[in-house]
Amino acid sequence: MEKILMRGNEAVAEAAVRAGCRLYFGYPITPQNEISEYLSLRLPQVGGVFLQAESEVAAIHMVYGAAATGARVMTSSSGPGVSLMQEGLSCLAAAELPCVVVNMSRGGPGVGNIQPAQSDYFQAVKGGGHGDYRLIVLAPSTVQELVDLTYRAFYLADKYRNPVEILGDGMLGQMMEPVTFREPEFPPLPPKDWAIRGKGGGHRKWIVCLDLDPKGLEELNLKLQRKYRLLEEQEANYDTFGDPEPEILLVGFGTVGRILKSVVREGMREGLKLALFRPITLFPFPRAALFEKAKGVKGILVVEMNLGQMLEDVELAVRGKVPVFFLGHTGGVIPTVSEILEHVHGLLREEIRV
Amino acid sequence: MPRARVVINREFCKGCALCTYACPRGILVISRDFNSRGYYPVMVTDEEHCAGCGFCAQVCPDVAIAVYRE
Amino acid sequence: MKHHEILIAGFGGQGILFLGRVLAVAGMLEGHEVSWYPSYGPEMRGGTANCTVIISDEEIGATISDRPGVCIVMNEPSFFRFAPTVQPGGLLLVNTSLVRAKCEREDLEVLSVPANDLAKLYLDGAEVTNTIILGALLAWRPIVQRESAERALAECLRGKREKLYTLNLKALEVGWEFVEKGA
Amino acid sequence: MKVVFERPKTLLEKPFTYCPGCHHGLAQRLIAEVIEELDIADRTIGVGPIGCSVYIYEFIDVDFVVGAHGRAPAIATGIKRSLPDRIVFSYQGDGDIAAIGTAEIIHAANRGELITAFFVNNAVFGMTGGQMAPTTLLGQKTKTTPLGRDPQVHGFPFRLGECLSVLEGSAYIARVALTRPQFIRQAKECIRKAFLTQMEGRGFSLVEILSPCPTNWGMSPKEAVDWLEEKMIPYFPLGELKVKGCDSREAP
Repeated sequence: MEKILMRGNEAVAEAAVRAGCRLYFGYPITPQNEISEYLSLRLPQVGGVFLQAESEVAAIHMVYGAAATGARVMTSSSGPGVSLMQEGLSCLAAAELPCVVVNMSRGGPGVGNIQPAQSDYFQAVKGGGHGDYRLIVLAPSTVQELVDLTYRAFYLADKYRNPVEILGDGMLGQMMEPVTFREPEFPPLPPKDWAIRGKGGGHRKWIVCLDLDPKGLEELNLKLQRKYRLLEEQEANYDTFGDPEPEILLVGFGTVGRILKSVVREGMREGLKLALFRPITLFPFPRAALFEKAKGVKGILVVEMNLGQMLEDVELAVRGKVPVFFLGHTGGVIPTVSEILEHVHGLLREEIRV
Repeated sequence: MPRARVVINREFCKGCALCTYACPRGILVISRDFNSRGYYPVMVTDEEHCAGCGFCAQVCPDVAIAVYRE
Repeated sequence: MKHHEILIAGFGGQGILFLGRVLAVAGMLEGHEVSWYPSYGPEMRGGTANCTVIISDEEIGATISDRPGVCIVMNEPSFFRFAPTVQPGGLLLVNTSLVRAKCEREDLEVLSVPANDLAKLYLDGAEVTNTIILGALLAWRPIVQRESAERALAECLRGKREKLYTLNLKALEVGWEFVEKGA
Repeated sequence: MKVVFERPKTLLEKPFTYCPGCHHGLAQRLIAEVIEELDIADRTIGVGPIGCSVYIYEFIDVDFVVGAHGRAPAIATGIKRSLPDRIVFSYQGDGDIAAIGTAEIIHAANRGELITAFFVNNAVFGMTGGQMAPTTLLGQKTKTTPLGRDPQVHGFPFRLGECLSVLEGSAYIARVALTRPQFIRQAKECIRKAFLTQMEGRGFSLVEILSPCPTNWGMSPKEAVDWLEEKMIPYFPLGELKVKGCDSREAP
């Protein structure tokens, strides 16, 4: 199959179209503008709709409306824009509407800057808006994986009737790598008999994101929790690499995940026993797999482009059985292979007594 | 035989009385018996005098009135 | 095993990102793993541009390098910023038309190419210094085959920019010849 | 006997949950009647807001989507862009449409979005318990303007209809009241024209409906209706504010 050198942002846009996405609503923000620029040309070619909204707030609610009709729909943004979308995401989760949101995250807090960062982890995986809900969160680390996970995001959104966030960052959005668009085959999905399309000859339907009856609202919440548990059982996904019996397990997602691959490779050349554990789904977090993988290691080093967000999920996953260390940069600073490797040496020298 | 008929849905009526002001003949009043929701619905006092204009039904915010005419 | 980390830096308008892309596509056409990562945002709008291209035989992890093996500097600010970062023993390719400063480091291989002067001399001053530099680079160190670079140029100049293909082929030749005939 | 008036079938057979004397029920009845008369119930989708207006989805027999505060025009846009042959309307109160959702309604109108918005203006936040709304009149006492709305502090009552009329994308804008039978007849005509504007693809349409809130105004239903006529109508004049192609303030 032909390989094309493609920018991450454009690759995700093309993959969305191939996955059947026919509506996009968004608002410009760096570093993800190529997604909307690409779709503004591409969607009309396939009879779809591209609409630049007046704000991220409006964009996510346009997504809500289109999702309610049963269409495959997406938006994309970065940090501050995704913050504005939290109201709508909470509604989408409450109404159990499928959609895909891409966050090519940047340095925060505040307006921050436009360089790559992973400091939106909490926002993405812990709900983000008000209420007891979760998004399905996927963390690609290469442009190819960005493509493959975009297909998967639309599938999971429909399968679980839940918004899915693809959490990338400025680096993944801006870089080019060769990609192929292998269209995956997913099991058939149930019909969208809940979609609002006008009642036709039948009975009327409605989609709401409120329930003023406490019992009713609790019931909805319990139903959502059952769905999240099911997700944890069925969809938790991760990648491992390196020594099968490592002394130190490196844990990182997305861009950092791939940097850690270089660290493991270089460390192993130097004779270190290293391995990588890279969560691909951030929610559901691959807790059980990480717990297993952590058995027998002397320590875990979590590396993130934030100051310790996924770190908390790693600590919860290993339940205190293994010491967990952390190395982080934020604000757009990207950790380097040599720096991380040095840190690993330091740990082996001082922190972890063999 | 009355020329017109006003049918009031006592359970829908909340006794706001806006119809009593709209009626040109002044034949609607608030009744003294409350409905199951605790409101005092309107009633027609003198159906013989109803012209069947429908104003009462037009202004009723609860759409609780139907009007028929010969 | 092939593994090149190439940093290309200059100012906006010099075709820095394009040069990187041609290299990456050429690497891809030869079946290698490649990645291309640009500087973006206000930095670029402020006039400077750089990108990192990695061509490798193994899966690419980190896509930027704090110690590139090959560094191309197309103007003086880039020279001062990036020359110190080059890996010892690495290659520093300097566009001496715009960089007057001399490299003090003795642990580097330095290739000097007066790209703007060459463009003036042989190509009517056409703005193809990036491709001249590419020609020189590939003649000095065959990171990818010249034929692959030519195919990559065709690939990157499809559509509206197709008419620039011949000019770029010439530019590649000018850079190549400059090195072949003894830089 | 002939029917002078009967409850329309498109209005579901259950009692409204609104306060006595509130005109939401009346407004919803007129919308239901027009939908029925145009025979479009099978392909109409309503969008509910937040506030007292939200209950509309319980009463009109069409498909509904209800979203967050003020975002109904954006949601309606998403629906309409996905299903261009459906008739999409939003139904919003003054807090929803003229405060938190101002951006959404202005840009929907400016895009000429082929949707119809119904704007129930009762000069107060109803569901939250009677706080100042953007449309609260000068001097009007509310829970958050206990001494009356002071323009130096709170600015001026917001005329949304006029504001939207100047936009190129809006095709039909009207303001109506429901305090007397003749007003109600005119209101229904405006609602019909608004739907037709959408169905004929002429652009964005909005009908602003002045409505009493006896509970939060602290008045009897009759006092509230009188106050609306005496105080609100002079500031919010009735009539068609815009009919695409002409700029008329005549009553229909």
